[in-house]
Amino acid sequence: MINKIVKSAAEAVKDIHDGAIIMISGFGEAGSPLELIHALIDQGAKDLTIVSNNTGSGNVGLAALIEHKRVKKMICSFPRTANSTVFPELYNAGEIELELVPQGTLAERIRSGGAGVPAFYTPASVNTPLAEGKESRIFDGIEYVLERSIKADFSLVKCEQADRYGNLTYHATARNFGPIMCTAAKKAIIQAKKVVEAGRIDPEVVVTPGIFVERIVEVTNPVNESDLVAQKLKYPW
Amino acid sequence: MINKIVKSAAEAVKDIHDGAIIMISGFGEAGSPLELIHALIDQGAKDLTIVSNNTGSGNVGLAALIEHKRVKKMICSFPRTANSTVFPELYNAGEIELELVPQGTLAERIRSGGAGVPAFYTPASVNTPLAEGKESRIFDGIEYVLERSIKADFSLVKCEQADRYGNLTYHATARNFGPIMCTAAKKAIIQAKKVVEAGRIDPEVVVTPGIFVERIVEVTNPVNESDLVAQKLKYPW
Amino acid sequence: MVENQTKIGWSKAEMAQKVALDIPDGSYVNLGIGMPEMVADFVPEGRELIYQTENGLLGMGPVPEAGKEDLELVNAGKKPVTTIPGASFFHHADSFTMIRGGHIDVCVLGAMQVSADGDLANWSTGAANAIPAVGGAMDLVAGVKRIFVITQHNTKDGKAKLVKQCSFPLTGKGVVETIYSNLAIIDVKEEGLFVREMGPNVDFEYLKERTEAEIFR
Amino acid sequence: MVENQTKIGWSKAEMAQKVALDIPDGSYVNLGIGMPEMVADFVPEGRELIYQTENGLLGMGPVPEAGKEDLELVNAGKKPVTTIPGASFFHHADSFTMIRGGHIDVCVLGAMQVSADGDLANWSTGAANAIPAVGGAMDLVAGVKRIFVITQHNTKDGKAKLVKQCSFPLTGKGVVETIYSNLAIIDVKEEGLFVREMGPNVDFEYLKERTEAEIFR
Repeated sequence: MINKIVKSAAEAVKDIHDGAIIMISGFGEAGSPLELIHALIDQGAKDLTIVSNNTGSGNVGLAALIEHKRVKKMICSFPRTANSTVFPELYNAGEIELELVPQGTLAERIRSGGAGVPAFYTPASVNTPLAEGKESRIFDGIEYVLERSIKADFSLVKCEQADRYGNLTYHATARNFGPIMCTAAKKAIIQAKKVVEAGRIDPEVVVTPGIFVERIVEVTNPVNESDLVAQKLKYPW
Repeated sequence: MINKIVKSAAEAVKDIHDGAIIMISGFGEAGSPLELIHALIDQGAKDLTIVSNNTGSGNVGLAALIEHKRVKKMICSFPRTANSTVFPELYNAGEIELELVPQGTLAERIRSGGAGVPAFYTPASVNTPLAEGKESRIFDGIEYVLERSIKADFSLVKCEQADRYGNLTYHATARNFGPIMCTAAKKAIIQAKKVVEAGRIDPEVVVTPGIFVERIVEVTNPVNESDLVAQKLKYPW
Repeated sequence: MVENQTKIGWSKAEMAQKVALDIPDGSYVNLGIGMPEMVADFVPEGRELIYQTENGLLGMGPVPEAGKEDLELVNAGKKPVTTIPGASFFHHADSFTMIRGGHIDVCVLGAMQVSADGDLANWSTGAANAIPAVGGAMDLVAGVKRIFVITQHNTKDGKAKLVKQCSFPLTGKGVVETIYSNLAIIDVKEEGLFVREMGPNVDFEYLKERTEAEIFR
Repeated sequence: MVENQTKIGWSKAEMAQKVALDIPDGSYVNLGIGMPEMVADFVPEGRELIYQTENGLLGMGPVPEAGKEDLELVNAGKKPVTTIPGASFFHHADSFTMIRGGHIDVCVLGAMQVSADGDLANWSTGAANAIPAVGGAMDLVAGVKRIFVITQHNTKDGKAKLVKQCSFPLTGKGVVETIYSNLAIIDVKEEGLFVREMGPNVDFEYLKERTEAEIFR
């Protein structure tokens, strides 16, 4: 019987290796899989390349992973947010690399990685510094840049409901990068607010079909990043 | 107040012009918008380029549109099916053009058309006659062909539920090309089995967000293509 | 600042109102973070606009009542929002299909600089120790049909924001349609920047003095 | 045909069974139209395979009872099917994300010709008046991890289907992993075609006579 549910976040992230490329879902705290990230901090993998829209807040979640010097390089669209201090400090100290990518290009590069499309053309960033060094080409009188897809070894994704096959639904704007990150990773690792019986999720409303998912851990009451940041908590606590 | 609902299929297709590029949803009869196609036959537009996976069955729907010599060119992946005789006859008589496209490439060309991506690379068709004359390129040791996106003037799409904003849901495998065809057309014209109040479709389960839809007609009891074909009916009847 | 003595030009609310008046009924609209968000408060009675936020929501409603916030229902500025009946959620690739694919009618953005050719710079000063952050701005200006800029006419220290050539790194080239500043509404045309309307107690000479780019009327 | 006298080689059901035995538990599988569909009937007890059909369903179940067909719930052959608990529907671009993106473990296809290098021809004879039709075959062979071919060893008029070079237009080059014919199971390796198992009353000489491509054991 196919059963992708595992018992703990620690078990879910156990095979992440040093040097892995990891996609992490979330737009700010919405959709950020904090429990999986914390388990990854405990697990110890380092020299990671992280693909995520932001760089985390305060000293928890992705920011804590960065603070613990596990991250060699960030690929993201918006590395500074209201409460992000960890990344800016390390970046200005030259201790972490940054590949800055327009948000839509980031999404499309991830989606292409999952879809077997190695490269595509986009109009975004033409005539800007972010297109420097990239091939460009004119189609029907408009200039586009060639962008390569991104694939990951692992994705860490937060979702709402999951079943043993790996079918997922999401909640509101926490959906953001989750579905495409599941497709672009060799192994997509999920934290679900609720695990349900197979068949409970209507086939019409499944957002991520199970084929894209490797394993799932149920985290019934996930922490809120903003609460932890407001309390100035640091992980590990 | 935004209200995309119109009263009849005739009104829905009234502005389709001669020479238009039209995408038509459906995989065989599943998802084929027969009532809209029949209204288009009545309306009279000609010299059409049709993008659709198949070429219709019997003498109704897409097959009837072709039989009435309204179609200059078909872009499709599988132009012959069990009961398709109209297209093969015209094709062998040299009276209709065919651009044969692998099914996944067809889907991705349509999706790219909707997504503002003018061209992308795919491994499908490499080293086959369908890649002849196309640019190819090697990424990471694997050869890919460059494929251009397809955009349409109109899409004719069958769906299950719709609201006045144009939010759509689909039924089972009738979903097929509908959602991507809505994105790739200047005007997506929809026949919905049921029009519901705005807000009745859960925001989490909308498949086609309303932004991609131009107008909708409710067709409560659509005909079944296979029934019509079994009865050897011809449109117009 | 002169504004504290006699009222010269428009307030932020008035600027937002001017933008709102120029957005046709039924438009799909993306509002940038900050001042652009105010535009939603001034949509004229009888018009229905649909707001898209690039983090995955079409049909964004107003800010929720205190205590009813959902931390996973936020806008591009990561602030809690609500949904209207008829809203939909989608993932980022689908969201940028809307944006890049030309499905959004109007985007209202802030600016650091706008050039005489409609070039926009709004993401980075290019300073050596600044943390660069771009978000969806480059995709928006490349894909949305009409780009409106809402901005103070000058920087806090009095520098021109409407310049001959942007000195800051570009967001996009030749993308701006209209600039709504506190001093004037200015259309970017083939032949240059054309003043359509000036704010209270602003005259053309006053405006010219505060504008590095050539302006016409 | 020889098969009518003494039983030589495997029946279609036996061929399908041989294929089914080689598909690991938990695999995601796409079955081509026709003989490949039979594979689903022979999955060994205790194994769970998930079937994908490229027209937009993961978790395809068996044929429905008579009278319970839904004309809009069909497989790639356009025949009515059902769903298992845990199924999902999706559009064509998402479906081919699964296929092209390498997410499907095994695809079982029919063949007109397979070459010594594992080239597959299964979509067109290239004849002048034939209506060419390709469907999803080229995407499947380009994207699915393992391509199994199930086919009669020879054509109805006794021609070889396992050839030195395909004379028919290719579906894909070097894509086939294993050929399941009525006479033998043959693995495509770097060094050529290797016979893994022969059917009842088939010996290597008999097989060689009926195979244009060089075969090894």
